[in-house]
Amino acid sequence: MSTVVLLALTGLGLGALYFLVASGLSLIFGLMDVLNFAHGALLSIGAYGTWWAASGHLPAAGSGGFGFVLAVAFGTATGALAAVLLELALIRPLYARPREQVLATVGVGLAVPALLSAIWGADARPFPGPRALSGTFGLLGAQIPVNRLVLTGAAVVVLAALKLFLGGTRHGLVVRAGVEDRAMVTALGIDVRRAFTLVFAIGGAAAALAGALGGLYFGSVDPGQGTSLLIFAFVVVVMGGMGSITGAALASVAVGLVQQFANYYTTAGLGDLAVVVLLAALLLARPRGLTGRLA
Amino acid sequence: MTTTTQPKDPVREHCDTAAGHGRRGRHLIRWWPAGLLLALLAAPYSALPLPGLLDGPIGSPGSLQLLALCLVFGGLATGYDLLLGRTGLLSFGHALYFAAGGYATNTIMLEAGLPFVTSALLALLFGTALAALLGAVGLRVSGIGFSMVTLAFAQAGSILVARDPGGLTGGEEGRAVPANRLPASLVGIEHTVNLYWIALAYLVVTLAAVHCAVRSPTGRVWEGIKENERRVEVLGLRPYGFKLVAFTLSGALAALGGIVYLLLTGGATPQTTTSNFTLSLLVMVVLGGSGSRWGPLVGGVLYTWADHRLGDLAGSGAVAGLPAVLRVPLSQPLFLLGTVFVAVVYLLPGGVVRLPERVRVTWSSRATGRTMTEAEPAERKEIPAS
Amino acid sequence: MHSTIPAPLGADAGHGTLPAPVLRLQDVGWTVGGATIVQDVSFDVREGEFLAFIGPNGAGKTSLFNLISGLVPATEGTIELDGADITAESVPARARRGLGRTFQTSSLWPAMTVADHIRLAAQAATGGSYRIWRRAARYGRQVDAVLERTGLAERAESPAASLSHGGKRQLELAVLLVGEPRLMLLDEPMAGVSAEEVPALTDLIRSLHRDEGRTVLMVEHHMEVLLGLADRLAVLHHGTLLALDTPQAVMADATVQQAYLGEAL
Amino acid sequence: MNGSETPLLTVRELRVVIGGRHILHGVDLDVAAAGVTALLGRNGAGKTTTVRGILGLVPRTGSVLLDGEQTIRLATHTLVRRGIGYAPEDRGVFAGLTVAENLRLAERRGAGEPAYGLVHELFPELRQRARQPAGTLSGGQQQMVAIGRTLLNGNRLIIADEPTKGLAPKVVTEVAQVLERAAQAVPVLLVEQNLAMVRRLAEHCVVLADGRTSYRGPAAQLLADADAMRRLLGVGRHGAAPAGAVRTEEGGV
Amino acid sequence: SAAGTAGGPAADGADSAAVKVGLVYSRSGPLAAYGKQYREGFTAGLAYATHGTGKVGGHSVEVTEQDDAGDPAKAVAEAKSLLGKGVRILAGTTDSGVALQMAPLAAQNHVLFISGPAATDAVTGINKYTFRSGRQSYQDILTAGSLLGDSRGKKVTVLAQNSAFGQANVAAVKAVLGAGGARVGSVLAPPGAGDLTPFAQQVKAGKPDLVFVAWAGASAPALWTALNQQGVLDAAKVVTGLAGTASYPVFGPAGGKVSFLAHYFPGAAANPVETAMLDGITKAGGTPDLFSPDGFTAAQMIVHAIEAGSATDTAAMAKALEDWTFNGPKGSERIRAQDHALLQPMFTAQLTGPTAAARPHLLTTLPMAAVTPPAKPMAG
Ligand SMILES: Nc1ncnc2c1ncn2[C@@H]1O[C@H](COP(=O)(O)OP(=O)(O)OP(=O)(O)O)[C@@H](O)[C@H]1O
Ligand SMILES: Nc1ncnc2c1ncn2[C@@H]1O[C@H](COP(=O)(O)OP(=O)(O)OP(=O)(O)O)[C@@H](O)[C@H]1O
Ligand SMILES: [Mg+2]
Ligand SMILES: [Mg+2]
Repeated sequence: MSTVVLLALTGLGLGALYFLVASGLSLIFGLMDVLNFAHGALLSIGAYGTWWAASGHLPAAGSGGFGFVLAVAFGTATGALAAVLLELALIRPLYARPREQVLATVGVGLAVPALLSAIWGADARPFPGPRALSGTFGLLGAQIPVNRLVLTGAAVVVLAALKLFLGGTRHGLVVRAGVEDRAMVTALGIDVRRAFTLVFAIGGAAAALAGALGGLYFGSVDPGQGTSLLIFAFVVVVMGGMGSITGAALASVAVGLVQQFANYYTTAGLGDLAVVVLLAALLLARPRGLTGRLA
Repeated sequence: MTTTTQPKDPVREHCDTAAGHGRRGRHLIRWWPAGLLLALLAAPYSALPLPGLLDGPIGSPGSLQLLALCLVFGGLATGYDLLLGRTGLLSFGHALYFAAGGYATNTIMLEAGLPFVTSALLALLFGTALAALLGAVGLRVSGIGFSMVTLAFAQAGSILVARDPGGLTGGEEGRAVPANRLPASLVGIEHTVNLYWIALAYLVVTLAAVHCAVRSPTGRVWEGIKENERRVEVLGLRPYGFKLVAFTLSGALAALGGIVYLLLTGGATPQTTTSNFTLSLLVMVVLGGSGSRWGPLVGGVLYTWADHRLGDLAGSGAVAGLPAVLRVPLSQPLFLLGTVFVAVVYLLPGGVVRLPERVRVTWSSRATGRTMTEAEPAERKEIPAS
Repeated sequence: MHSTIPAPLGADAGHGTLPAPVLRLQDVGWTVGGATIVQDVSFDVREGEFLAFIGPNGAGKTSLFNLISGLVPATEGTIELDGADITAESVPARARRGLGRTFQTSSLWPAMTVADHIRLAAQAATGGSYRIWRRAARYGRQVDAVLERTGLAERAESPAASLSHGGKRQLELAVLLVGEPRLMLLDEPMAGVSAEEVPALTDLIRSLHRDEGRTVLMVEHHMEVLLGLADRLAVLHHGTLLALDTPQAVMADATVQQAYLGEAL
Repeated sequence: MNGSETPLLTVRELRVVIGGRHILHGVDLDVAAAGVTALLGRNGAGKTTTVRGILGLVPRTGSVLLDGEQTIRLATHTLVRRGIGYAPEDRGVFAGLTVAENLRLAERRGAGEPAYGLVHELFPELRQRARQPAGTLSGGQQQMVAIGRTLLNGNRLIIADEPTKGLAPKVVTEVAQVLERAAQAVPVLLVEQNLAMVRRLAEHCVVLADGRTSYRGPAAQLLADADAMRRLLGVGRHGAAPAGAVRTEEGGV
Repeated sequence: SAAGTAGGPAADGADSAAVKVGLVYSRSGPLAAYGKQYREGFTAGLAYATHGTGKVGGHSVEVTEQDDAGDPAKAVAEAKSLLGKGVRILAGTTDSGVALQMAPLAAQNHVLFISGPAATDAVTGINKYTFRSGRQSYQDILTAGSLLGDSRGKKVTVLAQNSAFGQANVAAVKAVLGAGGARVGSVLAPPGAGDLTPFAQQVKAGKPDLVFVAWAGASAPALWTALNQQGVLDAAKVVTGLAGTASYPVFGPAGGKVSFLAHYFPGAAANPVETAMLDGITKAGGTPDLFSPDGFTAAQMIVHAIEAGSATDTAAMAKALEDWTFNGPKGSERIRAQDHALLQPMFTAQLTGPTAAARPHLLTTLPMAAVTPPAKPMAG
């Protein structure tokens, strides 16, 4: 019993991490049709930004309490800024060439981790975090790490915020229309470029936040962390129905749970295999993903 | 209608539209592939040093090894572009078929004790069958769905290889080729030239196969599928079969490439199974120019060369002497590669093979005074998505 | 049950013996997302007949063509081609039976040249081949003939994306012609064609029907054109068949007047 | 309505080159400050390109004055915000967005209350189908969306590129009425193939041929001149032309 | 070329008689940190063994470095390039996968290959041209066994990743401790597992006396957090290998509760050779670390092979190295003739001090005879 509780709750925590990682990717992909391979790089930038601030380089930021919140905010802002730069410098000039956009992000995805490891080394760095989050709490005989709860909470907040952005503001509309036909949107008197940059900034902020919280989750940061999470983000986004935020959330939870249970109960630890098999099976059965949005 | 059967061919069109060239110039341009082939055939006998480009004279084992790798990846990228540039299928799992060729050959040699040639034939069969089977399943979905199913299959393959089932694959350490199963003429660096011949042969086979296929009736249907699949159906053709042919052919060429690569590197290693490997193929294709005849080849060669030589540049004295702001990033080959790639994507749309044409257009427009002439080929320029 | 052997091309379109229907729809309906778009549509089309469809925007004309060509599956009723039930058949299978169509919004291969469009269509007409080692045929004469006929010869080597709207309409028709389909579905071929070119295009379509004996179904809002071409006129309204009769009879119908034609400009 | 009033839009020497191909070689046209100005020409004459050039949707050179202000350097969205409604030839509806979203996108801040009343009165279908994805609309319904968008804001100029294409005769009549009504308040630049429409609506007209202006003047005058009509537009009394001869030789500039 | 065994006069065309040595190691890539340690150790070792002259018996030693970025294909290409330039001795290889591809290459081309930090047991006895300058997994296990004391009847759980490295460790523990009467079980986690808490819980549920953790890679901090949180560290004796200095803080609060087996850490051996190594590295601006001895020893072996063997004849070099006993930075070491295993002392240690500034503290030194892996027949 306690094992099942532990697996379920940690699976949920893992799902929350996957959702955080996928949310920004899903936003950018869903609205702008850009499969952003630099997303992993943005994750890493957020993680390193937070780590840098929390390990005493930023005045008032630190590893505990408010200082940590400040550090996370700093990391997130760094990620958003990086995303804006990426959009302005690389994505915007390539709007007429969508495939090249994707490829440019591939290049950035290669270069940024290399740059990080050039500056801070390839080794994992311990990630400072508040003491209060490093413990566990007991539930039905299982010892659940506290930070899983934090992640789940953050995931819910991000989900709500993104839904609000998409549903409640005009930007979502502008961007969706802009992807279909940019020229026509400008012909309606709308500066579509600003909306695109904003979406990228939000996507980058979401990625960076995920990177920061991922650092908390793993207890360390390393240059390759973001990239290795990227593949799960892809899986989740596609399973969720390509760009549907709710779908991504559902898929994250499913992937987190399946992976956790499969890892534990199959002798060979078939978790990763189970996830990719699940992806293939789902796509073959329902090509449009869980929520059936446009493929 | 008067000139070629293949209006998309940059080289031919180049000839047709280059107004200033005389007949003789045109002939020379048409024959450059043959000239290049001759040069490649002669390369091992050359002691010419190419400082900076190669580490040592062309005919030295190290240079031949690097050249052979370049040729293999040139061929591999050409085969991959059959999917990407010719049929519009974005596969994220091409590494699987490449690795299948290498791993199967090696495992058959090691476990069944068969000689190399037999093992290679069996492995080629295996790789082709695998591509046909997984392609048949994966092609039931389209668009990003297809990309992700191929990714899933390749990922599963990669995980299996890393698990080392029954000690067959050697897990993350891989397994070296049993030298005693190889013909003696392929063992030892004094025979590197033979590996070079094999790589060259592979490249020629791939180019021939791809070009032949693209000019075949099937190739024409591929082009239609790439641009508007629904419309092809309305003509009465089932895209599925045609896509499967492309996928299988491309997979078979990859498996063949995997076998050659096994010989070159002397072992089957898990690096070849990763999604990063497929991604690097993608990079090669785009670098050179997707959907063109020579682009993927050029991209494959350039990428491989840069991948090997940038490490030397990064470790070179020139970099060590720089101030830290420059030295730290430049000491990372991957950083250099990523940056160069972004620059190419950004500055050279259509890849490196378009460079001469672009230079010519700029030049001629300058020569004729700001505006372009009517003779410029309007057709293949940026065509707005309709 | 039915003979699946297609009748020979250009079979007698005269009025002597009544040939079997080429196309037969029985109670065909299409419901999507809870809305019924097409309902209870039944009619026969005889070999060599020219049947025109009119009806208000959104009446379901294009949807009906989609149902016949298989782009959307009928949720109700049966569709027969040459006596064979094709309701469940795929798009390509129907096309191979000699059913060709054009699209209301041009659907082409933007980067392919005009000539390549025609070559591809010609190749499709001969059936698919997987022989990747063969050189693709150039179909020189056939391609030239079709280009001439549709007035695209000058632009043969231009990519479709660079054609003007009218050019795209012509190309759309050209692609259809190469396939020599026995049953042609034309969805508003005149839309956006300049006044100058309408007569020529009308002549082309007439010759396909009169001289080559092809069976044609056509949607068009251009009434003058239709009146000169159609043997029968079908009126669709809210997805149902409101009338199906000779043009004169239909035009005289008060409901049609009111629902579709309105007062003349 | 005074014909000698200064035009609202003055286009001079508009040239467009796309991918090295000259498409417009210098188009001159004026849009009067009131009423409908028709832009005519055969297929491929460059009408659509002219309109897109005016709006800055294709790279162009020359001069475009809106109310005396040079706009050739303005970005499309800035120009449009000065009060232009545009219904493009291919309708330009956003297929993935619903009808309501398509209209909402056209709302412009600072242009007053959007005139949904007018739009829904003209096209009641758009109200009924508000939640339907625009991509699933019939061709005619999409055209309604496109026209509806231009009427939503209090524009100073409406540009409609073949707005009646693909519409049922009854709706064509209705659209003509709509434009007629709109033209009482706002000048309209109308690209049209349907000469009946032109006859009914247009006061002025401009004819293009091969990327150049070949006629400018009162519409009635052109329509009355059978010879000019055949010369400029190739319409009039055709013989029973053979099917192959789609392009006639006559009618050059 | 004329290359005598005995050193002629130093002026005798020192360059023409130079011995070319190729270092192929990870200058970039995931193992770059290890590569750096090795390289610094090697430089110090070469200076030590040649008494600062860079010459052995009149031959100057000419070292060429190449970066393999952790990719076997690159390593092979670089190695071929080096061999083509007349390199007679290859050394380096941080990565086990690379070492296993390099060894056959050395055999095929009859050159000496001295594998570096790559820990895989498979390199031992792979062929008669291949030696190793570092320790192998089996020696780690034997050291861990020493921490258990008398293992009879005790329950031992191996916690490892389900990879070749992990499985090899499980097999080795079974062989070593199982022979001593321990009941050995294992918990294998998939290398890509995102959350390790369940595995920690699974280990705990088995109620072992000793837990041997064989873990490599970036997920180590997460693993130690999980083990600590689930109370494994308090319930059993946990043993693992001590990695480089950068990893000390990674254990976090768990650090003090773990017993470490150590290949090496600076200051562990406290002998003159080690001191020379530490001084050499520090003076050159480097930082001594886990794999410094691997590089240092490699240099010692190369110099010995040239000195006592030959500058050109690989067979003579190998012959000279076989059964050579010498004082290395870790203490007294011996190259076993049978399978070229490098017998060497091993250490056990504990981390002390606050998390951020944790330092290893030596517990015991196990002489090479106490941690001798079983001899293998030479394969080729
Ligand atoms: N996938 C769909 N989902 C919902 N409604 C649809 C869908 N496809 C078509 N419709 C609706 O079905 C009706 C019929 O559309 P159709 O395109 O067949 O009309 P049409 O008769 O061709 O009109 P037009 O003359 O304007 O082209 C329209 O009201 C359209 O909005
Ligand atoms: N993007 C483009 N690239 C190349 N050529 C183009 C492009 N767009 C238009 N053209 C060419 O420019 C010419 C004018 O086209 P345009 O669409 O302006 O004509 P139009 O008068 O609107 O014709 P229609 O009545 O058919 O709509 C045509 O010959 C067309 O082929
Ligand atoms: Mg329609
Ligand atoms: Mg037009």
